[in-house]
This record gives sequence, structure tokens and C-alpha cells, in this order.
Amino acid sequence: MTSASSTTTQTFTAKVATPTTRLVGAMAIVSMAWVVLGGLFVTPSDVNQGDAVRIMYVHVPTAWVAYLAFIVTAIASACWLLSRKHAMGFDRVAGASAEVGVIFMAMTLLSGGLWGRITWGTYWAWDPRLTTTAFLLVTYIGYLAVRGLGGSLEQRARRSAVIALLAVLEIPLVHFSVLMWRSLHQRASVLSGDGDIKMDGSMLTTLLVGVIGFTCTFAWLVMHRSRVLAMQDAVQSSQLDAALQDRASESAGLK
Amino acid sequence: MSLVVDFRDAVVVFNGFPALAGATFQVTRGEVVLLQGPNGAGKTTLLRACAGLLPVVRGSANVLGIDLCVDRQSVRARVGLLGHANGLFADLTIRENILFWAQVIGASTDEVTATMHRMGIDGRIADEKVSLLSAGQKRRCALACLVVRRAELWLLDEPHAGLDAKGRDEIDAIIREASSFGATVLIASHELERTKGLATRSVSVVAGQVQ
Amino acid sequence: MSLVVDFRDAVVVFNGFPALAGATFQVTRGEVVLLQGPNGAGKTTLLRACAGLLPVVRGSANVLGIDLCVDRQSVRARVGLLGHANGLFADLTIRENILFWAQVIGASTDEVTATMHRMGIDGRIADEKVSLLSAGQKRRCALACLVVRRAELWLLDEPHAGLDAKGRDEIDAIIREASSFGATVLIASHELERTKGLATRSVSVVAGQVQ
Amino acid sequence: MSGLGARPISISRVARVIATKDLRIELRSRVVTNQVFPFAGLVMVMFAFALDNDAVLSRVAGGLVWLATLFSLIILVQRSFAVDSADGALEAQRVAGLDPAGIFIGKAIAVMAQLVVLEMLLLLAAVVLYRVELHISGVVLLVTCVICATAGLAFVGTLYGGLTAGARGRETLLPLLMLPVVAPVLIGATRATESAFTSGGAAVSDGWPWVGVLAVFAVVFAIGGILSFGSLIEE
Amino acid sequence: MSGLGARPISISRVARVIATKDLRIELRSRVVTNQVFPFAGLVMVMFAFALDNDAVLSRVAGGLVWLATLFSLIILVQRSFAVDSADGALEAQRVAGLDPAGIFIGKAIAVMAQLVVLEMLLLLAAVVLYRVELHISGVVLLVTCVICATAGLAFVGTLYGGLTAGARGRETLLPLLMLPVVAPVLIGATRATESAFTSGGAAVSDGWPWVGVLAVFAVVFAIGGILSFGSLIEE
Ligand code: HEM
Ligand SMILES: Nc1ncnc2c1ncn2[C@@H]1O[C@H](COP(=O)(O)OP(=O)(O)OP(=O)(O)O)[C@@H](O)[C@H]1O
Ligand SMILES: Nc1ncnc2c1ncn2[C@@H]1O[C@H](COP(=O)(O)OP(=O)(O)OP(=O)(O)O)[C@@H](O)[C@H]1O
Ligand SMILES: [Mg+2]
Ligand SMILES: [Mg+2]
Repeated sequence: MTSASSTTTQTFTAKVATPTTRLVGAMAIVSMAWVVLGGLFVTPSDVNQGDAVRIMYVHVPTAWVAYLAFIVTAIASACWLLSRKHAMGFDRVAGASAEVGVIFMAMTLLSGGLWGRITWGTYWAWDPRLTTTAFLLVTYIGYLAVRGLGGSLEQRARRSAVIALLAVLEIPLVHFSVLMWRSLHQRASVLSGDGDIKMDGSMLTTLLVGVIGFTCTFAWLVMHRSRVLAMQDAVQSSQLDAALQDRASESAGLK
Repeated sequence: MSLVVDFRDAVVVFNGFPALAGATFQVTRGEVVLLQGPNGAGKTTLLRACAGLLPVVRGSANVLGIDLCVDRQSVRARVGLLGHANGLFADLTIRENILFWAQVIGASTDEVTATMHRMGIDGRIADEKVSLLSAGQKRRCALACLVVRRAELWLLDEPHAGLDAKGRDEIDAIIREASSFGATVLIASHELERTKGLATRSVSVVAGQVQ
Repeated sequence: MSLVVDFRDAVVVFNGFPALAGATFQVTRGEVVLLQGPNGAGKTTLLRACAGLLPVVRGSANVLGIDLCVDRQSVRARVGLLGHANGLFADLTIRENILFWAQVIGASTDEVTATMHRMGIDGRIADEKVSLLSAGQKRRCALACLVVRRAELWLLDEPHAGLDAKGRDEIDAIIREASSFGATVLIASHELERTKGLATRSVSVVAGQVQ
Repeated sequence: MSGLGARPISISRVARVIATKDLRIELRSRVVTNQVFPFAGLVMVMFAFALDNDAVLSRVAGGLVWLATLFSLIILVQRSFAVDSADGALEAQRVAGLDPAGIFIGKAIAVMAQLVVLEMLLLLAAVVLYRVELHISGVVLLVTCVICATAGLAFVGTLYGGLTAGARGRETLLPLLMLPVVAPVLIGATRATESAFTSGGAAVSDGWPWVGVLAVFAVVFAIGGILSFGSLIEE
Repeated sequence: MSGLGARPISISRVARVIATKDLRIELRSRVVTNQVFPFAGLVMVMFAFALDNDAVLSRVAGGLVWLATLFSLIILVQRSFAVDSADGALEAQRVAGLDPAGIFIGKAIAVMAQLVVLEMLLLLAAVVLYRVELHISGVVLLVTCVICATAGLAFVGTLYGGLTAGARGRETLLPLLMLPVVAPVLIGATRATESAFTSGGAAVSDGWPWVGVLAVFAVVFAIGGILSFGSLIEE
């Protein structure tokens, strides 16, 4: 038993960092450093908002990457449902991506709240964008709770896949909420669809680099997290080996 | 000789505990098999796995020719399970409970009446809410629901529990009859004296394995 | 000779239905009485009435010298009831369940450990949530809770149900021991072969009356 | 006994039998009429207490009706599944191989029937208590809105109810999962109702796009439920 | 076994054992932390959403906190008794002759402990979300108010929870019975909290009479419960 578990450990320590993750990690570090420098020193402050506008370089990328994370969760879930063998890798990516997405969405709320305190004079308002964002966060916390309900791996995957596919439908609601109601929150200025971007060049560049940086961070986190989840599943399976042997000796003892 | 149940090294896990720890177990059509074994051995788990209710995570499990590792749904309409719980709707009467299953399955009302008479739950209590019945009366009702379903594989978990002497005789007769119609019956029970005569074969379940 | 249970023409009614229809029934200290009878006869009702859980609307009912028509509370601390339901807290472990009753009653932790060992529910399952146990393991736990209570009058409703052979032997030993310490025991059961040897006397309950 | 084996069971038959069973249990136990309805009424009154302002009240009447409906929905759904899972009857349905889509539709229909009655009463209460006005074109809008919203709520409720039924301690997961999802219904139905009530100067025609949103929502969750209910009620 | 017979069991021992048991079950199942707390939060958000008016919101923040507490109380109490009556454990407690007053106090203490944590979080949420302001004299008032109101709510909840526990279909009777009775707590606590928040121009000192009302309420129901709980949990 001990030899078996030590070999599994070895296999996985070997897999923890791969060239891909190293590359993505390096890209994340570089672009995040660029955002910090660009966001704090290079870009101008806003006419109306002053230096507060710099929060944008965190606020907007985290929001978009959280969307991305939830979409990845949905796609991975769909892949799990459709794949004939029900490869558990898809399920782990779905779970990891939702976890990271929840963290990023929380960062959006936090940064938005701070920003709002400065510009609107309040951390929170009952604005459709803000409220639907909060709902989206809660939905994915619920998703994670469903993943924690227990049962077999397959059941966990199946149940959470359904929830993920339904939950992702909320993203358009959040995105279009500013159009559907009168809103305090900024209307879409980058992703407005008319292709007309109303922003200073360096600001836009920094924002885009921010998006790349957060995306790389997201990818790096998801890759590592799903490996950790894979290891957890493997540990579970080796624990099952041990438990099976225990029961076998119990039955031999009773015979 | 067709195998109705074919488990090979089947493992069923609850939160990391292997309640079925590599069970190998075959049953051919028409057999009446008694499962015996100490408390917590895994009898209930084995029956529920046969009904497609529990995922088999290792080994292979075939019931009525269907591989349970692939499809746990389609076997269900063909098996009938009487568990420790009765599975009755507490707010409906005995008659309504049995009619529910009969309607779902397409059995006739006559059949319902006949089954109720047979199980001794006609008369006053037939239109009494199930929650108001005695333990044995509830068990009889659960049995009646099972009888109208006419399953190919009967999984009975301590069917005698709570039944009086007459009820016990009746259930023995039902099991014999089902088996004579070609059904296969698995019975988990601790009342060995009573079940031994009934079963064509008896196996013991110990610590999650079938011996 | 002191009467522990003294029912005379006792009537217990549920929604107009007399589940106990004039039962007359005496038990003296130290007896082990077996109640037998068909399903729905009123055995459970009789036991629950003895525990002071049901109002006796006609006739007289005395348990341990207390008139149940006047006071159904004070008898309770002195009787122990094992019903069809186990009365366990599903989210607590076996150990916590038994400790709960021990603490309430003032029994020692040693006693709890000893009882758990005796009922064969120490080891792995001792710290398992009750909702995750097998039917027989739950029953064993319920029995252990009863044993630590050391009641003067034991009311056991189908105590053997769900227990394996070893558990059945253990419960017989417990009943004998309790009776040797001066406790009185009423057992409602359908497993006559097993209980007959145990009981000093057996009565039948039929249609709400004791014969 | 005459032969063995399963006869083919159609989805619509399963749905019908299940809906009948659920409604019969409700009629028998009268839990909804006697307890959920008054509860919903109380919620409305409680709001009035907490807000304590007539002008505000009549403006938010629509929102309150749907909020009260939502809380009642949680109770309705919990009860609908408690009835099944009490003695392992939900498991019995699963093991009997009833088509999960049929179970889903049947249970949703039963919930819908109860909800519609409830909403009628709540709207009536709103009209009386909060003094809102209603015209004939408003009534048409209102009825359509109620139908679409109810279907959406019932489907979502049944879907998540199935997921959280059965296992111990899961019941309380229901509101957490369900409330964010039904938020669009709350908004849509509220806005449509406000238009129907012409509160805050809204025009009746403003309400129709919202009804469209509600209809889409109902269809999405009906399809989602039919496809996925089987996997959700599995252990 | 060494001799038979009941040892005397004091009320305080029963209360302690019961409270420990209830709290342990909650800690084990994490239902409250994981599900009731988020539910209460959602209720707050839902209100805000349905009302959709900032000025109104900050004026009624106090009311909303207590309304959310009330809904959570219903769930808490239902859960507290569901845990007991699931497998006949409440009956086992009755038949074991545990002093009903002890059971009452024990269960009320467990509910109280959970409620206090919940209220703290809700008040915090109100301060953040609804933009209310709080001064030191307000904090003193608020803490006293929370203590008195919580005690009152827990006693009423346990009292009616016991009444509705056990029998089938009675669970939904709980809100119906309880909500009207706790209306005074809702009003009193709301007014006191509003004073503490100085919303709508209220002065902090205005709140103290309401706290007095809350205290009287708590004492009345504590005594009522201790005297009558035994007869309520009888069949
Ligand atoms: C707690 C408060 C806030 C939350 C929850 C929040 C949430 C979000 C979300 C979810 C997005 C992504 C929208 C999308 O593209 O679909 C977003 C974008 C954005 N937010 Fe916020 N926000 C908050 C406060 C603020 C504040 C105070 C400001 C500035 C005054 C602000 C400015 C922006 C801008 C400029 C965008 C980019 C919009 C675009 O170009 O499409 N947000 N916010
Ligand atoms: N949901 C569960 N979670 C964890 N363990 C479980 C679960 N269900 C059963 N077990 C464990 O699996 C083992 C086998 O249980 P099972 O119910 O199959 O026993 P059984 O042979 O039917 O016993 P009995 O004769 O007492 O009915 C037991 O030790 C039990 O504790
Ligand atoms: N709460 C109730 N309401 C109405 N009738 C009841 C109620 N409880 C029991 N009865 C009826 O009283 C009769 C006696 O029930 P009881 O449970 O005492 O029978 P029993 O002898 O224990 O039967 P069994 O052997 O099946 O356990 C039954 O016919 C039952 O239907
Ligand atoms: Mg079993
Ligand atoms: Mg009985």
C-alpha cells in the first residue's frame, strides 16, 4: 500500500509545473507588472474622477475574466456531458474555473464598491448592474455548494454541469442590465458594439494589458487548481484501495 | 441459463467507505436467493446497487443484461425494491397509494382490489391515511404496491419485518408465486428459520463481500 | 405482589377509532410479558399508553402506582420505550446519541463505553453519523440509549426487528439481566419462536383487547 | 399475476398521475389553503408595517406581490418534495423507472396550479390593501404576466427542489440556489404588474416586453428541467 | 447495570444538555452558516431590489433587518425541531420524562445563539448596504435592543415550534401562528433600531421605551414557555 501511494505522489509532483504553466505564469507576471506601472504612473488621471479612475484597471478586467471563467465552466460542463467517456478532466476544469471566477467576481464587487465610495459617495447602491452582479456571485457560490454535496464523482459532475449550464445564462443579464433599467453604472464603453471607443490611448492599452494579465492569471490558477483537484481525486482513489483492503481483512477475520 | 444478476468485484462507496468491497455474485433466472449476514455487512447496499440506485465505481455489475456502470436508468422499470423504508405517501390512503403505482404502470383497478384483499388491507383501513396505520399495516401496503408492479427482479429487504404470522405466510406465497412466473427474487433477512425453506440458495454477505 | 401495570377496561381513541377497546391487563414486578397479535391489533398503542404518551379516555390505567388518567408525566422518567422508530438524532454520532441520554440521566461515561461495546457499536461506526448507518446498526444504537437509562418498566416494540443473530442473542441477555435486577419488561413481537423462551408469560392482543 | 415485465409508460401519463397525486395530497392536507395562503397575506401586511407609508406602498405594490409569491414558492416547493421524500417515496419513484421528465412536468403543474390561486389572491389583496387601480387593458396584461411568471417560477422551483430534495440538510440550500435565478422573474413580473397597475405613471404597453422576458424564461427552464431532472434527482 | 430507577434531573442540566446537543448538530451540519445566513442576506437584497428606491431604503433599513431576521427565525426554528422529530427523538425526550421547561430553555438558548450571530451580520450588512450611520450612543441602544429582541424571538419561536413540531403538515402552521405574535417585536425592534440609526430624524433616546417593550415581551414569553411547553408538545 505504502509503495503504491508513494508512486502516485511521485507521478503528480512531476506534473505540478509544466512548460505551459511556467510560460503562462511568466506572462501573467509580466503583464501584471505592466498594468501596475501603467495604471499607477503612465496613464493620465480622469477629468472628473481624478486618480480614482485607476481602479478601472482592476475592476473591469476582473469582471470580464470572471465572465470568462463562468463561460469556461459552462463549456467544460457541456463537454463533460457530451463526451462519451465522461472524462473527469472536464469536470475538474469546470470546478476550478468556477472557483477562480468567484474570486474574481468578488474582486469586481470589492473594487467597484471602493470606486463607488469615491465617485458616487457610496459603497453600494441598488443599481441593476450591481445587484445582478451580486446575484451572479451568489449563483456561483451556490454552484460550488452543489459541488460539495457529496456523492460519487460522476454524480457530482452531472449535477454541477446542469447547474453550470443554467447559471451561465445570467451573464447576459448582468451585461445588458445597464440597458434594461435606468442605471447609475457606466454603460458599456468598450464592449458597446458600435466599435466607437471613447478612451485615451494609454488608458485603453493599459486596460487591454490588464485584461491579458488577469486572463493569464486565471489560466494559470485554473491549470494548477485542476491539477490539485486531480490529485485529490487520486488520493481519494488510493484511500479507497486502503479501505478495500481493510474491509477484506475484516471479512477474512470474520470468516 | 441466463444470468439475471452478475456482479464481479463490484465496489460501492459512501464517502470513502466501501460498503460493497469487491462483491462477486451471480443469480440465474427464477432463483430465490437469501442474503444473510451481520448488521452493516452490506446487504441493503447490494440490493440497492442491483436496483441501479447506487453507482458501482469499480468492477462490473450487470442486471437483467444491462451494464450498470453505463446505464443505471433502464433497469429500474424492471426491478421492484422493498427497502427498509416503505416508500408510501403518508397523506394518501392505502387505496390511493396502490392505485398510484397501478396507474403509472397501467395495471387495472381489479388487480388493485384483488391485491388489497390478498394483503388483508381492504375493509376499514383501505381508506385510512397511511400515516395513521400500524407498522405492519404500512408494510402490507408497501408489499401490495410492489405486487402490482410485477417486476422481473424482486429485491426484498427484510420483507418479514413487522408482519404478523398470517402476513408472513402470505408473503411466502407471493414470493413462491412470483418465482413460479419466472421472476427472480433476492431476499435480505435476519429471520433465517423462516426464509431458509423459501430460498433455493443462500449466500452470506460479510464485510462488503459475498461468500 | 406489586402490580406494575394495571389496566382495566382501558380505552384509547384516535380520531374516533378505539385502538385500545377496553383492555384489561395486569403485570407484576419482574415479569417478562410477550404481547402477540395480528397487525393493527393495538400492541403499539398499549405500550405507548403504558408510557403515558396516550390519553386513556375510559376505564382505569395504573402504571408503577401512578394513575395515568390523572398524571401522565411523572411515570415517564421511570419507563423506557423502544418504539418502531428509533428516536435517534440523525446528525449526531452513535457516541453522541448515547452520551446525550447518559448526561441527561447522570450516567457515567464508562457506562456508555461499556454499553457501546456490548451492543457491538464501538470501533469505526462509533463516531459515524447515525443517518449513515445500516438499519440494524441504528437499532443497536437505540437499544444502547435505552440500556443506559435503566428504567423500571421496559416497553419494547419489536426489539428484534433488523438485528442480526448476534444482536438478537445480546438483546435476550439484556432483557434477562434487566428482569433479574427487578425491572419489568413488556415485549410486543411477531417473532414468537424467539420470544417465547424469553417471556415468563404471553398474552394476545386482538382487536384492541387483551386476552 | 399474469406475466412479468414493464409496460411502456408514457411521459404524459406519468406527468398526469404525478400532478394528480400532488394536488390530491395538497387538497387532503390543506396545507396550502390553510397555511401558505395566510402566510403570504401576512407577508404583505408585514411589509406594510415595515414600510409604513401609503404613497410608497401603492408604488411598490407590484413588487410586494411578487416578493410574497417568491417566499411562498419556496415553501410550496419544499413541501412538494417533503411529501415525496418523507418515507423514501421519491426513491421509490426513481427505482420504479418513472420517466424523470414526466415527474418534472407533473410536479411543476401541481406547483403551478397552487401558485396561480395564490397570486390571484395576492393581487386582489394588493388592489384592496394598497389601493391600486386597474383598467381592462391592464387586466389582459396582468393575466398574461401571471401565467408566464407562474410557469417560470414553477419550473425553476421544481428543478432546484429536485436537486435539494432527499438528502438531509439540503432543504435550506433551496432558497440560496433559487432566489438569484428567479430574480429576473421578480423584476419582469414586477415591472409588468406595475405597468398593469399604471403605478408611478407607467403605461400599460410598457409591460409587454417584460412579459416576453418572462415567457422566454419559462421556456428555457421548462426545457432545462425536462432534459436534466433525471440527473438532478439521482443520489 | 447497577440498580434501577430515575435519578433526579435538574432543569438546568436538561437545558444545558439540550442546548449543547442542538448547537452541536448545527455546527456539524453547518446548515445555518452555509445556508440560512446567505438566505437572510439574499432576503435583504431582494427587498432592496423589489423596492428599488434609495431614499426609502435607508429609511426602512431597520425594518428590513428585522424582517429578514424573522424569516430566518422561521427556518431556524423549523430546523431546530425537524432535527428532533425526524426519527421520533422528540417523542423519546417526552417519554424519557425530561422536564419540558428544561427542553424549552435549552432549545431557546440554542436558537438565541444562532440568531445573535445572524443579526450581527445583518446589521453590518445594513450599515454597509443601506448606508446608515451609527454613533456610540446608538451602538449601546442597538446592542441592548438586539439582546432583548433576540430573547423574545427565540422564546416565541421555540414555543410555537414545539406546538407545531411532530405532526405531519403542521410545519407550515408555524409562520401563520408565529408572525402575528412577533409583530410587536418587529415594530419595537424596528423603531429602536431606527432610533439607533437616527434614520428619519429619530433621536437615539426615543429608542429606549421600545427596548423596554421588547424586554417585557421576552420575559412574558419566557415565563409562558416555561409553564406551558409541556402541554404544547404533548400529542
Ligand atoms: C459594487 C459596485 C460595482 C459593481 C458590482 C460593478 C460591476 C461591474 C461589472 C460586472 C462590469 C462588467 C460589465 C460588462 O461588461 O458586462 C463592470 C464594468 C465596468 N464598471 Fe463597474 N461595477 C461597480 C462599480 C463601478 C463604479 C463605481 C464605476 C465607475 C464610476 C464602474 C465603472 C465601470 C466601467 C467603466 C466598466 C466597463 C464598462 C464597459 O466598458 O463595458 N463600476 N462593472
Ligand atoms: N449513506 C451512507 N454513508 C456512509 N456509510 C453508509 C451509508 N449507507 C450505508 N453505510 C455503511 O455501509 C455499511 C453497510 O450498510 P448496509 O445498510 O448495506 O448494511 P446491511 O447489511 O443492510 O445491514 P442491516 O442488516 O443492519 O440492515 C454499514 O457499515 C453502513 O454504516
Ligand atoms: N394516530 C392514529 N390515528 C388513527 N388510527 C390509528 C392511529 N394509530 C394507530 N391507529 C390504528 O389503531 C390500530 C392499532 O394500531 P397499533 O399500532 O397499536 O397496532 P399494532 O398492534 O402495533 O400493529 P403492528 O403489529 O402492525 O405494529 C390500527 O388499526 C391503526 O390503524
Ligand atoms: Mg439493511
Ligand atoms: Mg406496532
